[in-house]
Amino acid sequence: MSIVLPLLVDGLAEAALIFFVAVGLTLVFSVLRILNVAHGSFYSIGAYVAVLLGTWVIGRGYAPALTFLSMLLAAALVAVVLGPAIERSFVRWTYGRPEAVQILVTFALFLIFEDLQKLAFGVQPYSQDAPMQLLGVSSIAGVVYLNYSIALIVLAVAVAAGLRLLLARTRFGKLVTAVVADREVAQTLGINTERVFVSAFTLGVFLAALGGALASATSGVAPGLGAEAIVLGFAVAAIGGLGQIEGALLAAVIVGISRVVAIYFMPELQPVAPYLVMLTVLLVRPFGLFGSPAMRRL
Amino acid sequence: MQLIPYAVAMAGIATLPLAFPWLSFLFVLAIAMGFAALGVALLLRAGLISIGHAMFYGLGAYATAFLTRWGVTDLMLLLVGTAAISAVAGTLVGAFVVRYRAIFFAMLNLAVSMVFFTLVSKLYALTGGSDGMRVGAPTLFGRAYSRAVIEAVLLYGSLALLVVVGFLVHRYLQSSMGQALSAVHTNEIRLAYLGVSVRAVLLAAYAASAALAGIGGFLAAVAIGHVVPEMTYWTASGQLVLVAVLGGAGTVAGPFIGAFFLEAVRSLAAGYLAESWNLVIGVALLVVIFFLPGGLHGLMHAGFVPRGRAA
Amino acid sequence: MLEMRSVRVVRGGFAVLRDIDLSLESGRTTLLVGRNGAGKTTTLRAIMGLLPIEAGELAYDGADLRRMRAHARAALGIGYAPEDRRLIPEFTVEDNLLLPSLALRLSAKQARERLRMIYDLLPELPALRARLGGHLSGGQGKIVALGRALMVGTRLVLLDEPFQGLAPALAHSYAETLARVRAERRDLTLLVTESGPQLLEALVDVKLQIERGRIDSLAPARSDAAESAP
Amino acid sequence: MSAALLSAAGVTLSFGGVRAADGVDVEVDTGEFLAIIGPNGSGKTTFLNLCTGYLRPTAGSIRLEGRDITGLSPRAIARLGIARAFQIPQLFAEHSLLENVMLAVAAEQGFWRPLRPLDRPAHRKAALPLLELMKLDEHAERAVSELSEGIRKLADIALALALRPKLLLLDEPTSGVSNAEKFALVETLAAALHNENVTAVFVEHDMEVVRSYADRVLVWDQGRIVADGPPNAILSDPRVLQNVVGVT
Repeated sequence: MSIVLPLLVDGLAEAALIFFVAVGLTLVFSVLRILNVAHGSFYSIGAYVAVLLGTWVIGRGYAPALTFLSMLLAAALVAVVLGPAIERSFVRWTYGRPEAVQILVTFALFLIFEDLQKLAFGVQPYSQDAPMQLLGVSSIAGVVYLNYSIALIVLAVAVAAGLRLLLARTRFGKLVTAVVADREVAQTLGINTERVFVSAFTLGVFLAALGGALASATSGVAPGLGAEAIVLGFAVAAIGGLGQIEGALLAAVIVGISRVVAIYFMPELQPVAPYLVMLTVLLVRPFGLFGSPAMRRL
Repeated sequence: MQLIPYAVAMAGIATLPLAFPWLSFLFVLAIAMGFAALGVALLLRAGLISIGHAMFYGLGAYATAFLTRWGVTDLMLLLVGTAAISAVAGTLVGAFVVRYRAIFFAMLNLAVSMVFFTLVSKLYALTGGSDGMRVGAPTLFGRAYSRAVIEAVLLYGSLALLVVVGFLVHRYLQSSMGQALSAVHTNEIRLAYLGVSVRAVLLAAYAASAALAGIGGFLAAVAIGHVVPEMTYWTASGQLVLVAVLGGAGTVAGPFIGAFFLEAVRSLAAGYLAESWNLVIGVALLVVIFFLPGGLHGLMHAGFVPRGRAA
Repeated sequence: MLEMRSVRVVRGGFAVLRDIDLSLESGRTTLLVGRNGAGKTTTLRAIMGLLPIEAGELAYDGADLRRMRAHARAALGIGYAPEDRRLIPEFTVEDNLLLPSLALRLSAKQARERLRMIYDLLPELPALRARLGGHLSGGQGKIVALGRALMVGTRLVLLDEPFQGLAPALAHSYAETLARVRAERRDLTLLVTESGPQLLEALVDVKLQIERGRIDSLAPARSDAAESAP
Repeated sequence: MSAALLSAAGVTLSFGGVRAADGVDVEVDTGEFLAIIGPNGSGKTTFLNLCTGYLRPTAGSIRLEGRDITGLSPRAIARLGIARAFQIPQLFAEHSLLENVMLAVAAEQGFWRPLRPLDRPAHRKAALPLLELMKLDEHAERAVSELSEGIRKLADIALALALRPKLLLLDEPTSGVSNAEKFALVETLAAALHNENVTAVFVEHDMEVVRSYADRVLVWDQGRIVADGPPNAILSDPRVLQNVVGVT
């Protein structure tokens, strides 16, 4: 028991980071109906920018607490700079085209981003530890936890709740819901769908970049981070059911726990856990936990 | 059917290495990748995108490495063995994944391949983990030859294989089973209402595509002499889709054209942009997708290839 | 108020609309009849901006509609009710009705006024306001879709096959509703498509026949149409 | 067991409180040309979907020549001899009309030969007469995406006929076909069915077509069969006229 609990916290903290990727992916998919392979790049770019900003903050001797702000700022920066630009150019071009083309265009973007990151940051790992050190540890019943891990879990739940509120209560959310339900009718009701697409895509980029920024405080940032994030994000999004926010949250938790269980019993195979969960879930529920099929009228 | 450009290309592949021996290796690698991409292209005809076929490519490669470790070194036996192993694996995986369509098909292939990737990279005792495995020196009809001879055998053998297998796949695509692939894409329901098992159509294609990828993996393994887990990582699968579309997924020649193009870019980029050849490939892919809807093959024939259904 | 001149629309390499000339006069009801596939729905969709117009002119009060995207056309007061209702299933009826006011950024006061007007015109609706869009019967859904189109279409409303899928009794009551709207809102311009046009005879001013992507014959439906028009 | 070709007993389908089929009992005899009429949403197409396995009834059973086919897949049912044509023609858009029919012919004659071309003399020999029969031969080499709706409707029926079915179900064969073409189409269709000795059930909105061609009419309303009889009797029933035909 004494080992399971800290592992669980670790697993859930990791799940929280994957959740940020998966929920952005799922959001973009449900609004734009595009599976964005380049989404993982936003995660890793967010991480790099956060480390750069964080080290700058510390290097200038500002209060370490500001690194939390700098992580948020990094995510926002990545979102604002890349989101609209990518959606308006490449992604928009693929609307209404075959899925193979959509996936390949975003895959091409992913390849380009991967190498641009290598060119910009090299291959050596970057890291920052100020945020984690600042929050310290707490011990409950003799077991020590990283407070940062707990903060991540809380933040993920808060983001899920916030997104739900955003979609259910705000004007933007209602417009998004309408566009998801029926793109065409939404236009005839006066909804500027292109603006909704840009906003949703940018929000997705922000969530991925935020995940990366937060991750940069827990582990090193090096090439390959984005590639790993995107496949995990896919798995979690698929388990939850594409387009489902609560589904993504639940799926992230299941994946997190399954990794903990794997670590406990067969640490070598821990990386397989998410995919085995995905295969099992899709075998039983072909459209994911919260997904549902669309039946064609004959 | 215009055979002349193909004949010229074949002659080029056969003779250029005589003048530039280093090309031989590149050509074999390109043909290897072409086989795997051809497998991906078969499924693309049915509108199914596999982001996991590097698994079968890797399976063929690892099967070759294991077989040589266990003393099976004859090239013919290795070819038949790896093709059979991949086909069986394709049938097993296919039985599961061909029930799914669109994004879900793509992601399930991805998931299965990631499981495979993790297994080969983590089962250190068996596969050497991320260090990979050495492939034993191949023999031919029970005799060992020098590396130079083996290289020549590989080049001309893979060319012959390309012709024979290419012809068989061409015939398959003309058959009712092959034509049914695009019928699945355009109207799966009507196909079922004709009493045809859509799953059987797709399963046959999936097994064939796995076997093709496995053959590619076998060629690559023997040519390189070493196999590593990265061969099966999802980005390698993405690259196979890329090669298939780059060349033009509608024909047998397309994926091979794509593969030769990619190898050419890779070796050119290696000189100047060793760290950023992905970038070059990404840009090339975007250019092809944006400006050449029929892929490179379509460019060569300057013919119109339908872009598929615009939803 | 709306003019189509030599409009051509191509779908999948095939000209669905070849040469459409259509002119709607303010305050009139125009009926567009024709078989399935003749181009009725395509005509409405082209007006709404859901399909690109390959050639020809489309003007609304003299402004070139072709340069405006669909949502901007809605903002001009053109409402559209597609054939198959297409309500937002997870919204209540009232939220479905209010969606356009949200999209068009109407003030709360304006939105309330329009909603009240819709409720007055379509007295079936207030009782349904809290029901989910996905939980309505076919007939109810049609009325909500009409209400939603009226919410957007302050000046022009396009109704695609309003009776399609309605049992005869429901179709009659829908036709009566439409007649009431017509009587209350004399300034409203209506363009209605229909394959079985008997139900609308009484309220139609102009009847057009569309055949193979062309509008063939123009015939006034009622001899008194000219006198009753303002 | 009766000698009926198709028999439905107590067939019911309910979802979300709606009964799209509500205890349907009906028998179709060999050689009949049976029309189904009724208002939109009364369950006509649903009945075809139930008979062909696209939908699974929540209660009741459907038999073909006495054999229970309830809950079988569309593929299995097609193999047992029920073919279907659709309201919206379901064709293979990337193939020519001839290739479409040859795929259907191959489905009937033997599909699983990976190295034998689809376009072979035996397949042409079976497909071309069918196209002639449906008066489609001049369009054989054209891509189906270029064909007009009326031609596509006929092509859709040709695909179904290529299976040499015992029973053919047709969903609104004349919808989307102009008045001028309508009777010619049904005439061609009736001749083809007679020629091939096929029993057919067709959903139809045009009462003239029903009156002229059907042997028997089923009137559908709210998931039930409310009248069943010869066209003349049915189409002079005032109740039917008001509820189905919409005459007041």
